[in-house]
Amino acid sequence: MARVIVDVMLKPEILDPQGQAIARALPRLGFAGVSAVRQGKRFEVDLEGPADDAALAEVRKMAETLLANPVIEDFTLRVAE
Amino acid sequence: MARVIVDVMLKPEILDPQGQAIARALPRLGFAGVSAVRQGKRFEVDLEGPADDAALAEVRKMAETLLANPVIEDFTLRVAE
Amino acid sequence: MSGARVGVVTFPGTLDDQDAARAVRLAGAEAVPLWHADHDLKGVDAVFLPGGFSYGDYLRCGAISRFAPLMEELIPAARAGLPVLGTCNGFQILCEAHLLPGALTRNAGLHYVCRDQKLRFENVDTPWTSDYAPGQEVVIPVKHGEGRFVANETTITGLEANGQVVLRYVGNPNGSLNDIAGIRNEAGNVIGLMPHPEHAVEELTGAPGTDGLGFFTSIMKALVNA
Amino acid sequence: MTLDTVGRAHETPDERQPYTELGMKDDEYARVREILGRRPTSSELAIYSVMWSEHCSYKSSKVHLRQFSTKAPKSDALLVGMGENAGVVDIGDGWAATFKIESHNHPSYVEPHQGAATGVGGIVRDIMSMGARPIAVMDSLRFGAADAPDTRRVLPGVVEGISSYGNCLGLPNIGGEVAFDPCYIGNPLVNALCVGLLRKDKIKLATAPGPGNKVVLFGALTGPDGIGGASVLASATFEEESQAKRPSVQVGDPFMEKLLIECCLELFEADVVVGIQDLGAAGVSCATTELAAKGTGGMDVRLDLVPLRDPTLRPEEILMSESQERMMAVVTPDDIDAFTAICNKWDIPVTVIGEVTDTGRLVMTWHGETIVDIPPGTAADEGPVYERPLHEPAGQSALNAADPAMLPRPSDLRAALLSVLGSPNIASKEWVTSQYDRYVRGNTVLAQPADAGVLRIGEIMPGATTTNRGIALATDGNGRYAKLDPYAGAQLALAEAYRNVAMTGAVPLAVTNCLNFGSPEDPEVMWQFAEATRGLADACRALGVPVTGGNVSFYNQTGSAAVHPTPVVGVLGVLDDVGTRVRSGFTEEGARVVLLGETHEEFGGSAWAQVAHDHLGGLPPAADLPAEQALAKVMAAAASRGLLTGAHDLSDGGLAVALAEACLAQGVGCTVSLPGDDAFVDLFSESSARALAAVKPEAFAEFVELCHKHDVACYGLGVTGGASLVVEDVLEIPVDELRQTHQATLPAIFG
Ligand SMILES: Nc1ncnc2c1ncn2[C@@H]1O[C@H](COP(=O)(O)OP(=O)(O)O)[C@@H](O)[C@H]1O
Ligand SMILES: [Mg+2]
Repeated sequence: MARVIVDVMLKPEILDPQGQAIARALPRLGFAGVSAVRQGKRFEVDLEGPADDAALAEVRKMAETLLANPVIEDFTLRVAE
Repeated sequence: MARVIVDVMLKPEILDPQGQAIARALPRLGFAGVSAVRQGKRFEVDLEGPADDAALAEVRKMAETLLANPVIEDFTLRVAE
Repeated sequence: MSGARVGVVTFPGTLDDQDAARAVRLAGAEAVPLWHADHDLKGVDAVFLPGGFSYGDYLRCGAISRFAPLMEELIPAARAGLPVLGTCNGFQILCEAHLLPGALTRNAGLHYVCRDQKLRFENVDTPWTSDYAPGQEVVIPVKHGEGRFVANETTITGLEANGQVVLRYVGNPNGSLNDIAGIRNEAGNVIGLMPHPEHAVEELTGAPGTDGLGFFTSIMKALVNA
Repeated sequence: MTLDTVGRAHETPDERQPYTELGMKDDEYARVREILGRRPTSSELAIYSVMWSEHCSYKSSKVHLRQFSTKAPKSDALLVGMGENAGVVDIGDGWAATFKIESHNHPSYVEPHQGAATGVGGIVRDIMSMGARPIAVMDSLRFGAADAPDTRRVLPGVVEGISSYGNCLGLPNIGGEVAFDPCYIGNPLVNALCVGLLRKDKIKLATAPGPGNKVVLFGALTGPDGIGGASVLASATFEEESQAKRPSVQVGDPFMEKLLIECCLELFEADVVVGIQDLGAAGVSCATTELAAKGTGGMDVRLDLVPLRDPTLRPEEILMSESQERMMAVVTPDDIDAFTAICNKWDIPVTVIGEVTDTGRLVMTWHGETIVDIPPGTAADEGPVYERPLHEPAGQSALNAADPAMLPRPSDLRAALLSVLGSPNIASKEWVTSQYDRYVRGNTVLAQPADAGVLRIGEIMPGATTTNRGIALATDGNGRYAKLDPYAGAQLALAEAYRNVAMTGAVPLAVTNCLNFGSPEDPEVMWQFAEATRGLADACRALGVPVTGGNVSFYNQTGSAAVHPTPVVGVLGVLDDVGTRVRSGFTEEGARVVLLGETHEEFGGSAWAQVAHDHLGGLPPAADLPAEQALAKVMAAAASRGLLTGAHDLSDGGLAVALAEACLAQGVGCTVSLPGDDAFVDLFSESSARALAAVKPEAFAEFVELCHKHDVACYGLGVTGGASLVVEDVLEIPVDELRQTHQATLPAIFG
């Protein structure tokens, strides 16, 4: 049984209000030295079988159509060790 | 300028309705072979300086106190290549 | 006129502060506005943390607000016995600030839900609930997207065993463990609930009925008799 | 990268400019050259192309919309009419209300959540720019068939967008509509309404008077949002190969907007604003040209001072950016510090970017070089105006000839009622409305499921003059009626909204509208548009309610197939004493059930024809405006005298649906008998100007007399009570079964 990680982030040119609100709050909370924060989603997809090419292609399609919104988000995909 | 990635996932014993909803939807959308999905958050924290030990300790404190809620969430932290 | 002064806190993004202040006044107490950025509780006798989307509910509901300067004053005061009621976002802030155990998470149905909710009082042994009776059923609105109360098993067992569950849903709207709608701390002075009593205090407006008014008359009596 | 300055424009008169790509016609471009006496710079081209777009200039609709003014009824209530950001209506005791409805159709198809969310954000800023506190929102939604797969993508996203944005702003959602029809499958209609409250003597206008006054941009930073067009421009002009991808989707930040609302209210309260304008579709271009044109006539702007989220933005892109949650204000130099302090308190970025002048020119510089130098009125007010060709659609008479009289009628009226009641258009919209906060701010007197939303206004603003007044609002539209006859369809939309407001006991005062149509370049669509505007203007005059503003949305079509012409109308009314408001449906047992108005055999465009036969043909019900007016008078008088315990208007699905909904309101049944001799016609006809009233038994005689006085037909049908809807000799359905049928439909489809 393998696990595939799909990371989904807003495209860089899209406004990320959550990340901005966190970044703005940090100095007030006593954290210095952070120039920007972006917040995205992380999915752990557990497969019944091994993470072979066919399975990865399937997860990629899943990411494209369901996990990420291609209009505003990019995603990356990798097999968890 | 370095980037630190903080991944935050619900603790395994906490119900994850979003992950479950996705897992339930998959067969309907024609995706087979997935046994479970969990959804968490991913933060990209951009530092003004390098990701040295002091900076990482700072981000760890930020993750513990702000980015994750230890009552329900676990986090991991790593420097992006 | 009594001298009962109830503070109503406004964070950036707080929404129900005006409603809370009105409810406090309807019960005959004075509503004192408290501002998140001040280190000043203005000597109030009790504090109401209203609902809303403080800091847009970004990151996690209540996560950013609990670091506000005002909270630095409120947390020790609450630990020392100041009566504090948090509803909805206020409840979330109290959990994030560890004044109450557990956490509030995404509704099991994944949707925001606004409805007139039937509730049952379990324990009324707090300064905010003395005008209600154990077992009493009331209708008070809920409106939230992240109101599912969760905690580990020990915490839940402890809450139940100590009579810290104040309110339970009759017909669970969000998947909360044990149908929990509201809890109190061990001392009983700090309560958090997801429902909005301040929206059920007048016949003309808000939810049908005035079932929420008791929270405000209770604290009024508690302060006057103190 | 070369900067296209005014100097350069003089030197390179023949440089090819990508005006076509920006949607400009040859003659429009030629007109710009004529105005300027040279070719425009690329920044000027950016300004003219957005300001002269259909969306901003109303170039196809203007000649028709004029009727709303020329035919406007005399009204003492109208304080600010069409042409400003939103109309303002006098509601008494020193208070004024401002309201407007606007579309965000196309963005909501591309990205339902963000498209709908930013639609709410935009209309709320319009209301703020009048100096008002926004106090409630409504949403009028139309989707493709409920069970179509794409509807399952679009509807939940749209609802979530409205819910997350509106709820986060703390504005109660007090009403709206959800309708389904296959014609909207590639073009959902997402129309959002906002209403605001202000003191009558504190109206703010979009104007920049007073040379030396500062021009201030405040709110969110400017990013590359919604500027696909501008990148075309920058790259085409400068042979730039790799322009960064520019998103056409804008993402909203409701938290920023909430702060902006509170910040603006403090600014108004402190009296430090001379003029104010929201940044809508055409961003900085629109705000600067409109403010300058309406003020002393000139403005100098240093465009490089605009604070950016993305430092690589070019001036053309800044001018066209549609980044959300931004406002522009004109402030005297003396007040700038106070203005800035208030912005800082609310964590709102604020920047002085220019100054008002009396030169009659809008001049913009970029790091010291002049890139714009235009007479602002030519961009803001003197856009092209078209009299587009129009003619009746080819199939119109065949459509009207397909009379529903020929359709087979049901033998089982009980089953017919249940199938109409459970059809997606009539079924309970609770799946949608339960995602909206209807209680926040504590002034909601009526919200769904009510005929109109009602708000108490006495406690909304600090320092409010004591008043018992309330306002009522409803929006309605019916694309099926308008397809059959756009003139009548627009009138019926107005009549229904007017009637819904009247049901609460409020007196209807003013109208806003959102006209959703296909392409104006199609003469058949243009005919529909002309008919609908004519119908609406005539009906507003007949009912004595002026249009205060609105919005036109064209190009709602997929390929050559346009949506049904869909005028959506919002009506605002006033209750002198909000405590007398009439609740929706049956609220108590033992009330006399009275049917008001006349029933004729009218099935064109009806819910029954659609549900039973998937049929659209014939003519819509006749709009009887004098009868609507008389009905409203009866309701207002009955409410103020306290004769009623409930009311409900008749609309889609006729008496059958009205009775069922009245029973469902509080779970109070009724036993009634039908007035006519054809039970089917009595139950399912959709004749207009009708309503159900639940009359206190002791007030029955007084109520009947009131009806006679106003010449409103009334029929005592029976009494409220029991746990069933009983239509004697026809059908009996337990309220629980009605509820089950009514509530199951949307959850079964959307989860
Ligand atoms: N999209 C929506 N947003 C808010 N309220 C809605 C929406 N759709 C329907 N409602 C509310 O649900 C109730 C029932 O709607 P509907 O049957 O269309 O009313 P009516 O026929 O009286 O116009 C009304 O109170 C209406 O305002
Ligand atoms: Mg109605």
